[in-house]
Amino acid sequence: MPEVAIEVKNLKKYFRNGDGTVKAVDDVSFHINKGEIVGLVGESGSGKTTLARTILGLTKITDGAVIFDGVDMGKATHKQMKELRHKVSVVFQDPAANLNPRETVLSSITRPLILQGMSKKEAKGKAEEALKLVKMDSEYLYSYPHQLSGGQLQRIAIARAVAIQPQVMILDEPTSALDISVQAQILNLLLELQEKLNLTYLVITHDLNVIRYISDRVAVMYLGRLVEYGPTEEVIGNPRHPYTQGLMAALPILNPRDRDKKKDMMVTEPGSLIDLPKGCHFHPRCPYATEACREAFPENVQITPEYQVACYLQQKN
Amino acid sequence: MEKEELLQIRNLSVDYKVKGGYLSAVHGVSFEICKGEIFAIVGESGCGKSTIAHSILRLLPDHNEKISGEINFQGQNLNELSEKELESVRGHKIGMIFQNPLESLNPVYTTGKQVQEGLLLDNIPKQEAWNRVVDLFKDVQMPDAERRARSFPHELSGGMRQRVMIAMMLGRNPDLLIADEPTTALDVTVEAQILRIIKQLRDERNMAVMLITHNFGLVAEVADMVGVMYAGEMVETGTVYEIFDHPSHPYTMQLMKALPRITKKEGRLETIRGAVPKMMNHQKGCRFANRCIYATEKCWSENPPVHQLSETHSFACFREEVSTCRK
Amino acid sequence: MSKSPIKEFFRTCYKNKNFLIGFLMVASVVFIALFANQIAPYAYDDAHPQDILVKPCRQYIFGTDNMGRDLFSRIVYGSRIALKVALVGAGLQLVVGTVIGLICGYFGGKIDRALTFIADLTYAIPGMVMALAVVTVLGSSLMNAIIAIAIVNWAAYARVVRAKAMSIKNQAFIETGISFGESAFAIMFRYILPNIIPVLIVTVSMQLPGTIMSTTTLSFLGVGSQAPSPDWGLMVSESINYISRGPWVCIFPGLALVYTVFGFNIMGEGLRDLLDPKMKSQ
Amino acid sequence: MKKYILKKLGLGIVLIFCVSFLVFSMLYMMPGDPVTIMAGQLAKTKNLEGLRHELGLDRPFLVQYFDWLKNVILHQDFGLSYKYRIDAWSLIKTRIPISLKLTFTTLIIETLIAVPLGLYCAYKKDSIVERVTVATTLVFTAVPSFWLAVILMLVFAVKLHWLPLSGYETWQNYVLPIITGVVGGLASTIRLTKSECLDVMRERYVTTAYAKGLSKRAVLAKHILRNSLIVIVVNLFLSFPWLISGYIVIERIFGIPGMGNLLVNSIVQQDFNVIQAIVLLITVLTVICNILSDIVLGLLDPRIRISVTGGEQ
Repeated sequence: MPEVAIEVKNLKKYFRNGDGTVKAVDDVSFHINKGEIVGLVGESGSGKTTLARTILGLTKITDGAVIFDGVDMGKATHKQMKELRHKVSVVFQDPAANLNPRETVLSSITRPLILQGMSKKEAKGKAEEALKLVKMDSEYLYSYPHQLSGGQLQRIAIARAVAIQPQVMILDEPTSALDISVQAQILNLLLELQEKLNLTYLVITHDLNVIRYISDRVAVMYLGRLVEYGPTEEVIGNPRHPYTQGLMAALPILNPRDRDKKKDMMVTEPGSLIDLPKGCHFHPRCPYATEACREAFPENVQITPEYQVACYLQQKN
Repeated sequence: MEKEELLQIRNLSVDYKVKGGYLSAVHGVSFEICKGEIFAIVGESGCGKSTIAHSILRLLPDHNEKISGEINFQGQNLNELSEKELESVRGHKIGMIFQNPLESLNPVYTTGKQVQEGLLLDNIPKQEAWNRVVDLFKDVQMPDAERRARSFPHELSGGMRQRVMIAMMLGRNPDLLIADEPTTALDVTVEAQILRIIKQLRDERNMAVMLITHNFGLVAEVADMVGVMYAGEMVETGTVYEIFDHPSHPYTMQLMKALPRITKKEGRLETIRGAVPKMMNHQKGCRFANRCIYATEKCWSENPPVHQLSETHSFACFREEVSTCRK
Repeated sequence: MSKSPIKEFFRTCYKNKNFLIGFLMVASVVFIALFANQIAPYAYDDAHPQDILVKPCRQYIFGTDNMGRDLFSRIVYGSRIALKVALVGAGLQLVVGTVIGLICGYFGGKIDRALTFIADLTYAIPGMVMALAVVTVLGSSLMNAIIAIAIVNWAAYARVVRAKAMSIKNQAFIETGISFGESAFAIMFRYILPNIIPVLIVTVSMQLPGTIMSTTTLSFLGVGSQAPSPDWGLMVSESINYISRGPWVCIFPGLALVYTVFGFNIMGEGLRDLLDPKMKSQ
Repeated sequence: MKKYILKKLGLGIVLIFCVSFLVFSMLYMMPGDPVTIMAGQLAKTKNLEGLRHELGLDRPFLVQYFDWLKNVILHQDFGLSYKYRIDAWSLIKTRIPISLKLTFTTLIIETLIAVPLGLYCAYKKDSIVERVTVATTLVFTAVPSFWLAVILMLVFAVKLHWLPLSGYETWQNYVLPIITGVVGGLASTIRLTKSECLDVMRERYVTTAYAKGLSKRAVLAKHILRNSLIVIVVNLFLSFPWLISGYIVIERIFGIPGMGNLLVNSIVQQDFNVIQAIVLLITVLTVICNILSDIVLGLLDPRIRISVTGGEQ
């Protein structure tokens, strides 16, 4: 039985918006094992970024629990929270915004270490080490962000995330803003670091090809709900949830020879969190929708302990 | 199938005036687009692909650029036309859609009105133009076309906005549609829808499409012909199969291997070392030399020759033994 | 990469003529204020009863006023008041506006709504009316006039800072900072503030000329500096009573004020071009 | 749209109440004692007490405030002017039209000059006209209106005798004040018009309009002008209170018996009820202008209409 790194239980995150509430994350449950790379996919407005922000403690949990090392983040004391913050680190999408434009690379990397109580000198040593890990020269320690390229900035952001020796790293679209040639460098670097340091990743991206390349398991979100979560090959190659099927049909082919493979593409407009339907959120777009789908959201079906789908179709089988 | 040339670009260069000289955004680019063909120009950010698209209709945002070379379209060199003459080409013969459909639509007019505005240039009655608008909206598979034509841009989703843009540019039956990163701001499922619409319209109207993108997925999906750009130069052109099956320029070759087509269990992606240089227009040599694994002395000092591998496939490099990389 | 700041400064000046001219004009006012004692031939309240309303001549290059005081000396000393207004007034507005703007922008929610309402409140009363009301309560003096203008004007800074802080606060580097445990104070002053300094400089440069003018206007209306202060506004106001006999008494202080404000104006114009390329060419 | 206007109206009314409270409490707390001022220095203490009671100034603060507010709303009764010993409202009443006439004329003249000039400057950027205009506006913004007024008076009234020095009976009396007012507002309106127009020119949808095949003229009229109009018109409404504020000084210099002049006099003489009344009046005017500008904004910009009445985003 693999060890669990993060467990999310019935997590809800609602926002007040004028007259109503927006259920950005609604009743999401899943777990990530230690040493696993989990890809989180979904269209814009699916709540994937909100989920990540909740796990990072950047936004208050409405209901449910995020359990990390046996501690529920929602109920953690100030001290526990401080410790937790050293166990999760994050890299965001935009290389230019990832670092404080007014601080040197050195200061950016050492700041979290100093907050942990490390001395400046010690922190600097750690920063040099971290730069070596991401294959950058230590001369860059004294550069400012505007002097560096997108790829370099992203390496430094990764170095900072790694330097605090986290257990889990959350990577929010880590390569979306990069060119293909640089994207490959960063993806390889991430894989290498993961193996070397035995890290756990939660990778959020809309690029299904990237997910297929790096993740062990894939979680698919649709309008605040987690609809399918399972091993990468299965979810991408043989998706069970109708939404995942539609999403995977849109997966960009990277070889023109694949053009003629038949695909059932979704022709409907994407749904919106503002105007959520009753029952399964996907039913207005779903070709298999039944009366039950319009009534209530389907429970998760555990196909294997590591594979869950929320669809009535799976319950019958 | 007999091909009929529609647009022919010869030796196009675009230089931006900057302090201390001219920045060469596009340099010596030549290619042709035939009727009914989807020609994709693909390249990484800053490679000048968008500049080419904008210079064809002279729509570059700054006015400190210098365009040289020939842009031959239906017997006219667009680069030599006056502003007035060009107005009759824009929208009428060549349409163009952009990356961000929200910014590209005027927020104060309804979408239908903005589409109608172009149609009215052909001196047709207003009501007829409006009926055409609704028809066009149906052509681009806009759900609830009639109502959407009365909506304002911000009331629509990203995909619908891009459909409005396409409808707007199709209204006067252009022979060429330039699509500058048409799906970059959209979700994958919507992207697929938009691509399908573009493809369908091409099939129905035999319209040529010039697709500008950084996304090889799009190229593999819809393109007939591909031009690969690097640092302002078109390093390789060919049919989509030639490019994907037999990439010949070192840049294209390496790029193909950097595409995430595999899973991590199958191996690692290949990467390209270094970064894109900034080019001033007096510099010589191959622009890819600093990152090329095959670079020799010559690559730094001379411009590489163009090799013609087939009628459609050509690339610019000193290396000739391409056969070795044909697996 | 790292040029000396002084060299960088001169390069900047060369690039931007507006800034250069403005800077030189402001520098000249500063110079005059610093060395007023050496430059002015007389004390500002030195009355010469035998030389009342003398036209500009060799002895009194700008002439004298109705009490026989040397106008040139008064204008020279008046530069100190103008600069004090600029420094203290802008400083007060800047500090109050920035702190409130940061708090609003960063925390949002109820604090933001409350403070924004107060800012809206100050916008609902036209500036001069509000300033006059404040001076009525505080009493007439230069310092009170400066405070009154600050009460009117702080919201302008708060608005800019708030908007900027809100746009920055969701940027990745700030979220990252919070995720590894930065305090709210550190986020505001270590992360947000350094990144809005260019905007602050632009705002100061836009607000400063207005601040000098409004404060001087209060003095002109008799609720700012009190006689015998060599405040330029007060001098113009005093000159009205004998304007046909001694027009120079009204002209020269006004010119001094225009010169100073114009200097600040085009220096700000230049700064704006340099620091905020988006606002360029406006 | 209706909801949007109601919301703005509600906010405006709240603002007016807050300002009235603010103004009332501010003057209540100030050091000077109105009764002493009113009765003169020589009055006996006992008489002062009587007078204070008579004026109701010995009651608790909140009672005084609500009483005052009630009288204001129901009877337009702002209390007595301590100085003139007459009803403050009747003192002010005659002055309102004078001030409004001045401000309206100024606003119209200013707009007629500034908006076309600003648009022209944006359209013909780097032309001689643009350069001259930019330089002139820069100088204008550095000239305080009180000094400009005095100089104008010196040149045209004192030296040339073309126009009267002060007074308010004939139209000639208004020429110099209006010139001063126009010059004061001209620079900022020209700049705003120009910069807004330039911003719109850089928008993506302008490129789209060209790509559609529209002529330069059509793009200018239908897209650039139409969209920059939003900010320009809104600014027009917002500059009205600003002008009223500016006229305080100008009225005083030219001896025009408007609200501004009265306000300054009342402050010097610590005539509270009059101050309160004028400040409140000007605030109400300002709030009305703000609401009008919001409504116009909603009419011109569909994004605002919909965002408030609950569409997407």
